[in-house]
Amino acid sequence: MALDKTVSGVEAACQGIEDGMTVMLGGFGLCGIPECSIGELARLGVKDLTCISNNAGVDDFGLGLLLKARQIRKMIASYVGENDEFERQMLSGELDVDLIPQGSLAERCRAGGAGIPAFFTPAGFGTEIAEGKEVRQFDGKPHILESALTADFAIVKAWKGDTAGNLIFKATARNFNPAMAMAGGITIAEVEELVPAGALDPNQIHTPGIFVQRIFQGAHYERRIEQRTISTASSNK
Amino acid sequence: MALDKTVSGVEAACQGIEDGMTVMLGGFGLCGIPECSIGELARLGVKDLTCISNNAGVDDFGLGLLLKARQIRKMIASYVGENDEFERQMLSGELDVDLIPQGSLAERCRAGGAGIPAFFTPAGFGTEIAEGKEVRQFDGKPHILESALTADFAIVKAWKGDTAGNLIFKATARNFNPAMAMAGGITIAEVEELVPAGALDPNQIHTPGIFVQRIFQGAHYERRIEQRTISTASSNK
Amino acid sequence: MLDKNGIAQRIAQELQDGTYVNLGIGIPTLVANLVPEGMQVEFQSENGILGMGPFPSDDEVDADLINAGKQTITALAGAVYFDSATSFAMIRGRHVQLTVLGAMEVSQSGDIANWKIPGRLVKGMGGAMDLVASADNIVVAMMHTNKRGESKLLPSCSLPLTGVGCVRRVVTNLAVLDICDGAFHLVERAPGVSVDDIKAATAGVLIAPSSVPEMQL
Amino acid sequence: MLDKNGIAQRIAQELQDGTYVNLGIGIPTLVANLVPEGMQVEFQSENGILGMGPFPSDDEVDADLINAGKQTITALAGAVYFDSATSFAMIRGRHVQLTVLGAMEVSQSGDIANWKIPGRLVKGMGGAMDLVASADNIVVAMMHTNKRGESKLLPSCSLPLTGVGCVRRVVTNLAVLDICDGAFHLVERAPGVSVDDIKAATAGVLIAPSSVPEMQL
Repeated sequence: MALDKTVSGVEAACQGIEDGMTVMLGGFGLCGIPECSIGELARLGVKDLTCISNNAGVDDFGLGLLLKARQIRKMIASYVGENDEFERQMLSGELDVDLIPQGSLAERCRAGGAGIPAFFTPAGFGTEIAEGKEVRQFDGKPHILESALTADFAIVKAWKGDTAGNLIFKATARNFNPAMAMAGGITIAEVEELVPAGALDPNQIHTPGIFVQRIFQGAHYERRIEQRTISTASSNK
Repeated sequence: MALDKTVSGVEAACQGIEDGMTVMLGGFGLCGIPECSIGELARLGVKDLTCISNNAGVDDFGLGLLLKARQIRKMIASYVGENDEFERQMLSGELDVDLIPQGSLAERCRAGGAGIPAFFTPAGFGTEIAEGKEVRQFDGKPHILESALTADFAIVKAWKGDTAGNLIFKATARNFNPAMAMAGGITIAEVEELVPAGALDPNQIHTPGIFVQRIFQGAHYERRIEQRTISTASSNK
Repeated sequence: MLDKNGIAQRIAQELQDGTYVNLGIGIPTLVANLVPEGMQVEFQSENGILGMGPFPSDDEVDADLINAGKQTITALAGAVYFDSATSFAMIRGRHVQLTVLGAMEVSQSGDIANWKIPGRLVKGMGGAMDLVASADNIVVAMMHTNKRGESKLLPSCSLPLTGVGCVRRVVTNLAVLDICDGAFHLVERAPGVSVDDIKAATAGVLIAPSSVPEMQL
Repeated sequence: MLDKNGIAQRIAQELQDGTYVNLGIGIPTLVANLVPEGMQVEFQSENGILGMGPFPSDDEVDADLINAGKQTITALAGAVYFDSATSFAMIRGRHVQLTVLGAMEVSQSGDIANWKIPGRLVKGMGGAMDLVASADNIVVAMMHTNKRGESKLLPSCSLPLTGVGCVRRVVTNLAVLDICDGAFHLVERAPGVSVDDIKAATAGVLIAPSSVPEMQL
């Protein structure tokens, strides 16, 4: 019988997240971010967080909510910006920022979950990203050694999930969620629709439940769009 | 518009496979092996192959067919046996055998497809597998450096595929197929059912078509079972 | 003294509620049928399934659904299939909490040898090297002595190793023994087996407390 | 002299039938609408889609379907979604054959700088460092000079690098230039632009053949 990962809701899911912890959060821009859990972190007021997320939200949504409340001490991301408060805190030195090539960020999270402590990648060779890192040639091409990333908690958002923690993501809202789900000491999954174990096709699951410790059905998803681009009859067809 | 990867059949799919090449083949035991393409390789009679596959088939099926015809010079696998001819050739020195821990084999194929030339793993430290390999401590635990595997051709078997090369596998017939599909210079996919691009849900694809260069619908799948185990009323429920 | 089923029964007591478990071929496979009532355990098979169920009935048999021993199986509600790289990500990443496997030899420092006998046909290590290098909890299920009556619990392994310093506990037909500080520590005796019997069958350093309880099966 | 659309039109001529292409933000994005008739090209966006289609109509907009520029998009028949680690496996593993991206500076040895201006806000490199370190064919689409009229084609980059020795071709509002052997090699002039104009706007070593054809758009 499948293990039951359900918790009563977002409060139970986020229990144990404390000041100073490292938290990974899925999403690309505002697409596929764990909206409910971010709201709960804001409500809890946990501070001095190190957040690992591809982006840092916008001023009034996503991780921007935690930035505004000064709950984040360090941000590990590939692309920030779209966020005035972020800029202010970074320039004033209130916020540490560690920028990582996007592919290395994704692979480092996967590695963290897969028990691979380090791997070589060509990304960033010859740039400041490579400073202090081991360089080695493979097939005549220089590569740098990158290490795994893990977190006390990983928080992901899925489209559907079952009580065993199995997850299915929708379209490009998948992005960093599967790799981060693997890398969390405790992984929290919030889903739009929670179904009983056995209701999902075992062939179609993106994240196996073994990577998920807590799952709950979220509510009131705002799903904000950053760049609403529409094609007109004359363009783009 | 999606790229069209279809070829007319197994003959066209296997064109270009020549003596001395390295060929990766998906499957675990006899489950999920590319039956049609193996038959074609036997028919073609290409020799001195280096085959990378988790297992080496049985005497009269799977890679055993190529072994019997002495087409394989070197076998890279995690578990062989179940095969008398294999044993004879290995003991007589006709066949080179390189045994690799199963998880390292899978990860080395994925790495080969993902542009990661090497990674550290704890598997095999302190054993003969580690001989000549770099050892490094991470978190106080020794790891060995393993390198990527690639092949001239990778041959995989899927349940469904579309003309764009997108693949869906069934149950545990998935096994090594997705990682090997990534690592082939040319990747051949044989599928039980080939459908037009657009007929598969883009959310449910296991191997994106970008990893597949040639696809065709196979026929006459024998799907042999190695260990037919049945539960009786009294056992196992 | 236990038979193989008895060893599997004792191993079943090692299962913990709410965990993922990988069972090797042989005696460990028997454990799947012995999960204590009311306990939730999910079995992983490294060829690509979580939530492995019992063997199928004759009309349920599916060639595309097997376990790592290549036996036909079924999938329970909540099961999931995945590829080999993901499977070993689960194993190497320590998401599988308990691995039970057989062994030819175990040393008093926790080394294990179970894949190769020099001079005889080598079939390969399969997933064993990844499994023993990864899980926090490695339990070995085996007979205490080999067919020639020689101890399989040794000061150091004579056969090529599968893994180093990884075995935490050994369950044999004679005893349950923990490995730490370079010695086998006797935890339980099999029914009808004396401490002296176990000492006689153990070549490695054996530390026995003054009173050793008998297994409760 | 070309405008941004003209640069995109010229870049479109770099597309090859049957290939996978990643387009960066800005001018490269425009190329998606300029695929030559009858040519099959599939666009990858590194946030997790192959087979990216045009922007949606108002009622097709889906917040869960965006490109790497965070714009709402559609998916064509045969499209597939995947996670970020798989996406960069495609990129790093050289399965994406052509990458087109913008730049602040390009050097005559093929270095590119496009992610950071010291002393100004750093927004991050996103996927650019992975992209330029990986694809065999990296084409830069940019204006030949910056807003202060200074050349962006330099002996060496003054800004922090995104990648080293990776750019093969640069398409600007003035010219098409190939990079090899430590120099910019003039391949084509933009309509109405002279070789002298291009020389004047190029700070790095420029090698021009005796006759330089005008672009055919």
